[in-house]
Amino acid sequence: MVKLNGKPVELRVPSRMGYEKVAMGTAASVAKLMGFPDERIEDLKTAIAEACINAIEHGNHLNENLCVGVTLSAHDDSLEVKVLDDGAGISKLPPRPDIDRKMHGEEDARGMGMFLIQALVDEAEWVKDSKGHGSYVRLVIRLDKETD
Amino acid sequence: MVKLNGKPVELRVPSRMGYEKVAMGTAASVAKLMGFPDERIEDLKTAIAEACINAIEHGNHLNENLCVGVTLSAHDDSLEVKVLDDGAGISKLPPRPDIDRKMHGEEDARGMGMFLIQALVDEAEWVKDSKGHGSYVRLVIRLDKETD
Amino acid sequence: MQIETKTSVDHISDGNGERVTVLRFSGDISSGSHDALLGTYQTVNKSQPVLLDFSKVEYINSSGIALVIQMLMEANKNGQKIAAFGLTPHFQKVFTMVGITKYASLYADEAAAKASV
Amino acid sequence: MQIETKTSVDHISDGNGERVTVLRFSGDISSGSHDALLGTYQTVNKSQPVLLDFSKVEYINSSGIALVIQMLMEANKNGQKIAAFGLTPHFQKVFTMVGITKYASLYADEAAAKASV
Ligand SMILES: Nc1ncnc2c1ncn2[C@@H]1O[C@H](COP(=O)(O)OP(=O)(O)O)[C@@H](O)[C@H]1O
Ligand SMILES: Nc1ncnc2c1ncn2[C@@H]1O[C@H](COP(=O)(O)OP(=O)(O)O)[C@@H](O)[C@H]1O
Repeated sequence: MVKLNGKPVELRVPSRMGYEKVAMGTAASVAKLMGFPDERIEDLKTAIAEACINAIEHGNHLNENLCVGVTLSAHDDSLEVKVLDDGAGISKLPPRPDIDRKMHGEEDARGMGMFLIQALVDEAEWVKDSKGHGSYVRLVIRLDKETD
Repeated sequence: MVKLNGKPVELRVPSRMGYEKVAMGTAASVAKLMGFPDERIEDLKTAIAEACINAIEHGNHLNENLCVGVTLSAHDDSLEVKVLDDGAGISKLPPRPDIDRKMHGEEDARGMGMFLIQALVDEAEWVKDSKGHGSYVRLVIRLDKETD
Repeated sequence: MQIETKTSVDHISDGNGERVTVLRFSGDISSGSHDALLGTYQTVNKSQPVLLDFSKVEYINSSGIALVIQMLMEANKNGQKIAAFGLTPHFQKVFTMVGITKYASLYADEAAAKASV
Repeated sequence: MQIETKTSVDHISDGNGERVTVLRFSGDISSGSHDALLGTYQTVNKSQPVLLDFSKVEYINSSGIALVIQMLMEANKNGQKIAAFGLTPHFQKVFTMVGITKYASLYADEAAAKASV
């Protein structure tokens, strides 16, 4: 494994559905350089896609004049990712999705993105800008850790 | 094919060998979104890799405190890419590599990057910042055009 | 910007000569896939089992999974059996995480899925 | 930062029972591949043909191609036959663009390359 501490990789994509795939491609390339195993790269790709979709949709309200920012910082044994938008962020984590309630129409079929992010990476934290505009989700995925 | 004119995708990577692969991953994702065929995506990846390697090595002299910038602008029927560094740029294009001269030790085995870039994309242009610091190469790859 | 979902509808016979409908998806399964998933599901014969073929799907996100869940809801109401195959190991894990496997079994390939219904 | 090149050296026989050396590369072929390419080439028997196996190589850039050219220079001096196989169609095109095919033939697979030397 190659150590590559240093300046982060920075990406900015327009707030348009589909562009989350550009973030996936960038993140996958960084993780591959760091020596992450393929299955961990898949976890990272899905987590980043969901974070970007939320930033595009809920943070930036699909306003294509706003960008979603992604920073990827390689540490010795982990990759730290921030996905930034210009929205107000979230005040509390949504409840864990319940497939039985969904199947019986008691909760929206949607609402699984943040749950998947938390399930797929080692750390996930949603942070609001102290000045009230802008929010980000910070993800950490470790090199030595497998999800299951 | 999906039209996606609008804000460009912007990427910044540290000036370190290997990071050209992050630019390849980002560019490949944008080209795929735009509907480029796989072989054209391969051409684009190699051209962007060579442009980034030159920016890292010749433009930024492997100084990891400097970043290489990549912007990807999707137009109706083409993708325009700029790869930016903080160096002085080039004053004239190098001669076309000559395999016979290389094989007989009459020219350096290296010196094929700019030739490959020109051969693989539809337009390639090297531009120096008018104020003397910074240079970029601008590439255009068209959706309808195949290299051969 | 999103890549279109394509759905083709196949009719096959299972081992006992019973008719089975196969919905073969390709492209992306995302928020733009409403018609490709739910629209197509509306057209199938509700008295036959349905297999969902994901082997040509390149990308699935949580909005797409929500549409799969809505399809399972419909099938559940109709008492119709649904099984899926062709998901990558990663998306088998993701489908399991959200609990879909409680309402539809996942199989490695078409033969295994067909044998199950 | 660059991914290492690994080289393994194989000895096989061609159709006429002649010995052929195969250099099997994996990883990246880039500026960091000097030893993996030229260092390994120094150790091979110069009186036997050499096949270069690129089928496990994920990434090749122009600095890596320059090292391949240096290897062909050495082989040329030694009057040694070299052929390559396992390049993707894209890199076959790139090798052709820079003129390498004038000094080493490219084959789709090992059998075709072996038959040629
Ligand atoms: N970046 C964000 N900015 C503002 N609100 C957000 C953001 N991410 C998530 N949310 C809120 O959290 C809710 C749950 O998100 P998620 O679990 O991803 O499911 P979904 O996006 O399908 O609703 C969203 O509906 C939204 O209200
Ligand atoms: N971004 C750049 N900034 C400054 N000089 C450059 C840049 N790109 C290329 N050059 C110059 O052009 C030469 C030829 O580049 P290239 O054809 O890519 O081959 P190589 O990098 O192997 O020398 C380089 O050796 C360098 O002197």
